[in-house]
Parts: sequence; structure tokens; C-alpha cells
Amino acid sequence: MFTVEKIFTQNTGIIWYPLLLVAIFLLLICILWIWGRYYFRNDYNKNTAQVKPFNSGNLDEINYPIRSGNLYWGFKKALESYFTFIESLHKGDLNDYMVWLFLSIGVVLLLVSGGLL
Amino acid sequence: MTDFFLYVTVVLLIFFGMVALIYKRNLIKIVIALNIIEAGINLLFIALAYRPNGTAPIFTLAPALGELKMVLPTPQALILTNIVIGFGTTALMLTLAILTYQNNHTLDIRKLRGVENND
Amino acid sequence: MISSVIFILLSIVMLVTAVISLYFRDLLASVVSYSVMSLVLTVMFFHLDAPDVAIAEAGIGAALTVCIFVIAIKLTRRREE
Amino acid sequence: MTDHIPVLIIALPLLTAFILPIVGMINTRLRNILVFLVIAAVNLMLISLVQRVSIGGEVLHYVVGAADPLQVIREGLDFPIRIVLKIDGFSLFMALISGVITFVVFLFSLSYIKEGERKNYYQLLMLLIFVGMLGMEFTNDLFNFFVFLEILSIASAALVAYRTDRKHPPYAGYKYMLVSAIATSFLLMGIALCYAQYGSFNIDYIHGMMKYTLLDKMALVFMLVPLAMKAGAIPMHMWVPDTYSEAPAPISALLKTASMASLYGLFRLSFSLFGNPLEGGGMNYHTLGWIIIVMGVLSMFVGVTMALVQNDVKRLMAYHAVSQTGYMLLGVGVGIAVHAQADGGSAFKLFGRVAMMGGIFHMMNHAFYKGLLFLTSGVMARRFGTRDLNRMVGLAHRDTFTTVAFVIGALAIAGIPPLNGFSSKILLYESVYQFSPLLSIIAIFVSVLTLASFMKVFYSAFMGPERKDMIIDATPVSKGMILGMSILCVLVVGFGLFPDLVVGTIVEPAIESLVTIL
Amino acid sequence: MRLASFLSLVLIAAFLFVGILRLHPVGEPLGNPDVFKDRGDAITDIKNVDTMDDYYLRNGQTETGSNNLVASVVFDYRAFDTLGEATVLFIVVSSISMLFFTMIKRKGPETSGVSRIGEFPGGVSRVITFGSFLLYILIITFGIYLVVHGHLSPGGGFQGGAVMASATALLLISSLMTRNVQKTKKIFSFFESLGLTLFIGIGFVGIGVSFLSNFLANGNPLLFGKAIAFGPNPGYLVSAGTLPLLSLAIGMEVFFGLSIILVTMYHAAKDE
Repeated sequence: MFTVEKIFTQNTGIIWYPLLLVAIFLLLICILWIWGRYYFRNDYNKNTAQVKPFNSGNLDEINYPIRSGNLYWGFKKALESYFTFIESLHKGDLNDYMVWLFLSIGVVLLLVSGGLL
Repeated sequence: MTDFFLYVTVVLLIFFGMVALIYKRNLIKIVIALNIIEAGINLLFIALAYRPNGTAPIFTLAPALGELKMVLPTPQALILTNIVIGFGTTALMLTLAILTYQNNHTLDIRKLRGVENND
Repeated sequence: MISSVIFILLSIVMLVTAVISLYFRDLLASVVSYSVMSLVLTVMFFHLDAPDVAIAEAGIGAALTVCIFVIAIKLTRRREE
Repeated sequence: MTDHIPVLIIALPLLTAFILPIVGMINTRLRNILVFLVIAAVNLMLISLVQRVSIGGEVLHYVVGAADPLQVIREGLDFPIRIVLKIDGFSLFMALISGVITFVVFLFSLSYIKEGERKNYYQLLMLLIFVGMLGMEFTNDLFNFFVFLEILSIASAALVAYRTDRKHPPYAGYKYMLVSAIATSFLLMGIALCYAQYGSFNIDYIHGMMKYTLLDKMALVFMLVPLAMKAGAIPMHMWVPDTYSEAPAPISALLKTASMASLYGLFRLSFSLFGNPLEGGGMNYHTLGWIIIVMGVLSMFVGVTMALVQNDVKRLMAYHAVSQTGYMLLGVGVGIAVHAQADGGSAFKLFGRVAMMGGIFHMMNHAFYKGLLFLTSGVMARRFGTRDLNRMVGLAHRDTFTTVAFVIGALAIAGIPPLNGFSSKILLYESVYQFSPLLSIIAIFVSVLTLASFMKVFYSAFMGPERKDMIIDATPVSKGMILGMSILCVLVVGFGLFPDLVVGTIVEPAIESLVTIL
Repeated sequence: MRLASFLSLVLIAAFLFVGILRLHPVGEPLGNPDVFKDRGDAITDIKNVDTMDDYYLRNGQTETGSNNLVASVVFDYRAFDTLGEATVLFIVVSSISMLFFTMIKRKGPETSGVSRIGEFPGGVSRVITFGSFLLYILIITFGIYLVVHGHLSPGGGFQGGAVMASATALLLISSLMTRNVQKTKKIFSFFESLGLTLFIGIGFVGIGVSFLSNFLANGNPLLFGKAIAFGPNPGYLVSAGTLPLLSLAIGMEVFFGLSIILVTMYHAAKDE
């Protein structure tokens, strides 16, 4: 039977035991909760305007969050050349599937067999 | 000589079918190409089983035991299976091609391309 | 050797019909050409001492496959665009 | 009767599928109960085998049709003459995955798929996909493997095209069928080359006789590359997003497991058929291992970057399927590359074994959390009537359980402790780091990007205000769907909390059945 | 990219060609010369086998009682493959019924032809209908012969079923199919399921020995159990154990399955 140490202790020296981690996590939450009871602000009230965020400007835009197509816009913009290249390969063309299959079979055949002779 | 031509036929059938898979854009043409590849593979198996001057692996009308030489039965049995499987594949692919045509009014791969992205 | 000649002839016919069936833009013509290839394949199987496979190929490959191809072409369009 | 369990596992669902059209005509409730009973019975049989095969280390053989089904090779002969089924640790491991996912998918689709005459066919084909997976995993015969792969592919293609009234599913089914057909053609060619040399189809027998000629290497390539294509590895992965996104959601979960069966075939053939590293015999295993590693790393990276920019929720998840397949290929590829090193297996003992363990454990974990994610995507797509993330908002107000399930699945796929994705990924990170630090860093980076892309889904579909006008279908999530998702949730969390138990019980025997040096 | 792939295909073809020629010329004994030694080809004794095919050639006849060794491989030694193959056909039939379901339903339960023989159907002359009716009977008879004599002469379940299904195609194109299509499909589907269930049922009955075992062969002389001697002989119709039964089941399944495919597709193709 495998023990925990045998699996999860490699040369990096990490001992990872999930139950322990969960226990630490719960403990942290308890500590935070107890700590918060005494040191956080107590003048928060439900059912008042305090709860709502302060909005200025057009309300419709706020009710509708940023569309997912616009998320990570900067990431896409920064890597634009990579994405134009990689998306040109994913056109959904059946001939392309076959092209890539035959190409990879040919290349792997050459690599594995080391040439025809 | 025979073996040379038989194997050339096998390899060329498979080759032609695969070239058609790269260059042909009609959904039904692709099914024909698949059928030709399958015919090549079937012929390969039967050619592997063949022995010259042999008889079919059936004892009912075979010559006497002394000079009895038979072709191998297993590849033939497998090819029987493979023919029916190939027919099933063909039928299903044609059905799907018909439905694709009815929903999109084209059988051309280029016109169907990118059709998933704009739902 | 006579059998060699037969094999070579059948091989050539098969290859030609295969190329024709892939080359033609008229799908019906290519299906007919495919059925000829299938028939020649049947003869070839018979000459290679495989009567069982020959019967199956004649029944399924040459007859039924062509039948459903024709139905499919009728339901779609005949010419490749 | 216990001797016959290997064949009963395959034959019982097959029999049920054959009589299902008749039963479905009589009564649909009876049909549901019958299918439920059969899947449950198969799962029970599989679990009953864990004690014997995984823990006891027994290898079960079954010769179909022989006078003595347990005797693989008759006296006086040195080769098997009939089809042999073989259950060892790896087969059982994969069969357990298939069984669990099929059970969950059945529960989920009870109310997800509308009742009608087509549902008879739906359940029948679902059952036959299950049979196909089990057959591929249990058989020890190359041609039989091919036949079951065909069963799996044809049934899957038909189910991908299940929604014929929509525009794209038939074409997606066509694509799946074409990919399967060409892959199986190549596989058959490889089988022909093996048969021509050794006169047998039995994997163990050919492995014993293997001479590593040019034809053997060709057979290896003709078998492995198409199987990698069926498993969805780069650069033959383009069909994965196209087909997974068009299938009904439960079927997407099942298709993922089905492609895992192809991955099983890849691993099984590269080890049990061709892998004989102690003799080597001119086969360059180091190259083979590196080919698989490169495929895996490319799959990881390209899959996740493509997923990041998708707006279709199911396409996004399908690209993640490609990306996670890369982890499995990476782990096992490192295993193969190290396995062949001429150091007497010391490097393999040091970290190659752990890498393989990580890769194979990741298969199970991935099947569970990706199944869970696909099921939640089904709920999302049905609520909003679209798969477009731009037109989804505020689902968390309405479907609390789905939200929780999605969060669990998303955290698991991103490798957040203490969920099961992390427990297999840590094995991979640590062992691959010792093989090549760069690969490990790429793997961690890909995990980060995975989390980022699932944050996108969570943010746009679940967060935000509730918009009643955007919800098309407001029927509550049924009990069967909740039960299905909660089984997977429990498994995901449980495997994360007790990974050593799972690894010791079923993953380690799976490795032992694959490799020869330990 | 396409050109590179074309070159790669040329490479694959070259590999295949060189590899296969290196293996053995057509007609030489099967196998890698490194692995198997050359041996005398004539089948004389039933011992001293070194490949699977050799075993079948020398022992297949006496073990299964079938003169047709292909049939003995298909229905006995590799019957499990045959079961899988029948399943493939079953899947295709089910999925075609499933996929065309909405389309057929839209067209309504019309009949696919005229009501009875002798009436002059639209566009089809009486000569054709009568001739194809005669041909139909001939083909069906031939198909049944093929199925029943599967273990004695070339033929068997697949071939007979396929031949009979081509008779269905004839029936369709000569507008002789008289029944309501939905009803026909239901009946056909029932018989198809029956054939498959028969096949797997015989397998389950054999589970006293092992699944799909040939438990009837070489036993009683009544129920297909007559033993035959090795060597060329005419054989008996009542030999070969479960083999004729399995052949019958497969013949039933293949005939009705292929007929359902044809009827469904033909009906979908018919003009409104």
C-alpha cells in the first residue's frame, strides 16, 4: 500500500496531505471570523442604501456586466499575431483534418523508423 | 509479377482515396473515397491470405488430401466482417450528408466551413 | 501465365475506375464507376480463392452501396459544385 | 459463474440493447428501469472485480467460446486460437471510469432528453457506446479491438447528430464519422501488417514474438497516430470542438470518456503490444516518448489558448478537453521515454513511474470533472436557449446547485487543492520537473490559464444581476439531473481528499499491468 | 500545407509498398521469415501447426463439423467479432431510423408503392412488376439457400442476408412494396431484434461451457451434431452444431437490417 509520504514527497520535499490542508483552511476561517467580530466595522446594516453600490452614469450598462467577448481583450490584443495564426487553423474544414492527420503520420513514420532504408 | 501488381493495386487504391480526402470538397465524394480506401484494405487482407495453386478453404469440393493446398481462412472471415461494417459506415455517413444538405442547402465543405461559430 | 495476365488486367481496370470515380464531377457517373470497381473487385476476390468474400462484396459492395448512393444523390444534388 | 464475469459485463448490456426497441414500444418506464438495472449491475460487477484484480493482482482471462474458458493456450500449441478477453489493472481502471460516467449520464438524460420514440434509440445508442468502451478495454485481440472501436464510433456519431432539427448537428456527426472511419482504416492497415508477420491477432502473443522490423514500426505508427487523433491530441484535434459542442450535453460527457477509451488503446498498444524496452530491438523508444510528450505539450498549450478566446461555452469546454488530454499524454510520454533509458530502469523508478501514475490518474479525474462541467453546461444552454456566453447572465440567482457544481468542476480542472485535479497534477508537476523543468513549468502555466478561462465562464454566466427576460426555459432542474451531478461532485471532492487511497487501490495496479520493470 | 500533406501521402505509400514487398511475395507462406520457418504446404496431418491459420486448416473441420472453414472461423472461432459486427449493423439501422424520424414523420404514413400486383402502377409497367416479382422469389430462394448451406458451400449469414436485401431493393424500385412504410419498418425491426436476440441467446445458452461456445457440435446426430471426418467430403447438412443456427440468426438480422435501411432511405427520397 502506498503511503502518503511515498507518493507526495519527491525531491522538492513537499508533503501534501489534503485533509490537513482543509483543516488549516477551516482554522484560518475561524480565526478570521473571531478576529473580525472584534476588529471589523460594526455599523453595517442590511436593508439600507449601504448595501447598494454607488452608481453614476447610465444604469443599463451597470445592470449588464461586461460581455464575455470583451473579457481578456488586452490579452488577445497583445498576442494578436499568435491568435490570428492559430485561429486560421481552426476553420472547421474537413480537408484540414485529413491534411494534418496525414502530415503527422508521415512525420512520425520518418521519426520512428529512421528513414526508408 | 502477380504479387507486384496486386500490391501496387492495393497501395494505389489507398493512395488515391487518401488524396481525394485532401482535395475533394463534396461530402458524398468523400464517402466514395472512403469506400475506395476500404476496398484497398480488403484486397490487402485477401492478398495476404492467397497462395498460388491453392483452393478456397472449403472441403466440400476440394481435391484429394495429397496435393491439398488451401488459402488462409481467417483474413477472409475478417473481410466479411469489414465489408458489413463498411456498408454501415457508408449508410450512416450518407444519411448525415443528406441531413446536412437539408439543413444548410449545400454539400460543399468550403461553404459549410465556420458554420459552427455563428450559432 | 494466364492468371498473371488476368490479375494485371483486373488491376488496371480497378485503378482506372477508381480514378474515374474520384475525378468525375458528376456524382452519379462516379457512383456508377465505383460500382464497376466493386464488381471487378468481386471478380478479383473470386480469382484469389475467396468465394465467400466475393459473394458478400457482390451483394453489399456492388448492389446495396450503389443503391443508397443513388438515393443520397437524389435527395441532394447531382453535380459537385 | 464468477468465471464468466468478463464476458457477462459485455454481453448483458448488449442483450438489453437488442431487446430495447421492443421494450420501448411496450412501456417507457419499463425501459428506463431495465436500462438502469443493467448499468447498475455492470457497475456492481466491475466493483466486485476490484478486490480480485486491483488489490489481489490477479489477471482474469476469458477465452470466448472455448471448451475451457480459463485456459488461454491449449496444450500442444503455443498460440491462442480464439478471441481472448483479458482484465488487468488498467482495463479495470478504465472500465470503472466508463461505468460511472455512463451511469451518471443515464440519470442526467432521463429528464434532460424529451420523452418520445427517439428516446428509445437514444438510450439504446448510449448503452452501445458503453458496450464499445468496455469491449475496447477488455479485449486482448487486435481485430476485436477494431470492431468495438467501430461500435463506439458509429453510436457516438449518431448521437452527436441527435438534434436533427437544428442546423449544425448532422454536419458535426458527419465530421465525427469521417474522423472515425479514417482512423479505423489506418488501424486496420496496422493490424494487417501485424497479422502478416505473426499470423495472430492476440496482443500478448504478438508482443512475445515482436521482432521490431520496418513493418512493425509502420504498424506502430498506423495504430498510434489515428488513436491519438481519436483521443483528440494536437495536431489532429480540430474535430473535437466541432463535434463536442453540437452534441447534447450528456453525450458530450460520454464522448469525452469514449475518447479516453481511444487513449487507453494508445497506451495499451504502446506498452503491451510494442513495448519491450529491455530488448529494445532497434525500436527507438526515446523518440516515441518524445513524440508523445511534444504532442501532449502542444495539446496543453494550444488547447488552453484557444479556449481562452471562445465565447461558446461548450466549445470552450471542448478545447479544455484537448488541453487536459495533453496532461495525460505528457505523463505517459515521460513514462515511455524514461522506460527505455539504458540505465536499468533507475530513472523510471525514480520519477517515470510517478509521471505515468499522474497521467493515468488524471484520466479518471478528468473524466469526472469534465463530465460534471459538460452536464452543467447542459443546464446553462437549456436555460438561456443558447451556448453563447455573451447572452448569459446571472444564473446563480436561480440555480444554486448548478452553480456549486460548476464551481467545484472549474476549481478541479484548474488544479486547486484540495480537489482531485490537483492531486493528479501535483504528481505530474513533481515528476516531470525531474525529467525536464521546462515541461513542468509549461504545465503549471497552462493550469493558470485554465483557471482564467473558467473564471470568464463563471463571471459571465453565473454572476451579474438576474435577468428574467433572457431566460427561455424556466423549468426547474429535475431530481435525476441533480443526482447525476451530485454523484460526480462527491467523487471529485472525495478523490481530492483521499488521493492516496485511490492511487494505492486502483491506479498503482494499472501502472503495474502496463510496465515490466518495477 | 496541402502539398506537404500530399508529399507525406506519397511517403506513406512508398513505405507501405516497400514494407509489404519486404514481407513476402504473394503466395509464400504467411509470416515473417525471421519468425516462422518455411515448411511443406500440403495439408496432410493435423499436428505440427505453427500459426493460427494452420490450426484452423488442420483442425477446423473436425472440431466444428463445418466443411466451410471461413464459416467455422466466422461463427465459431471468432464468433465474438461477428456479434460485434451484427451490433454495428444494428446501430446503423437504429441511428438511421432515429435520424430520419422527423423527416419521415413530416411526410406522413403514406404507402411507398401501389396496392397490389397486377394493378397498373403509375409509370411502372406490368411486365416490370411481374418480372421483378419472379426475380424476387428467385433471389430470396437463393439467399435462403446461401444461409442454410453456409457450413457446406460458400455462403452464410452475411452473404445470404445481403443477397436477400438486394431483393428488397428490387421490390422498392419496381414499386411492389405494398405495405404502409411505418408498419413495415416496425415488423422488420421486430424481426431484426429477434435475430440478434437469437444470436446472443445461443451465446448465453452456451455459457454452461463458455459464452458462444459450439456446444452442439460432434454430439447428437439429430440437432446439427453429426461428426465429420477430416479431408474432402460432401459433408452433412445436420453437422456443425450451433453454426447453422448462428448463421440463420445473422442472416435474419442482416436481411431485415439492410431492408430497414433501404426502406427508410427510399421513403425519405420519395417525392411528396
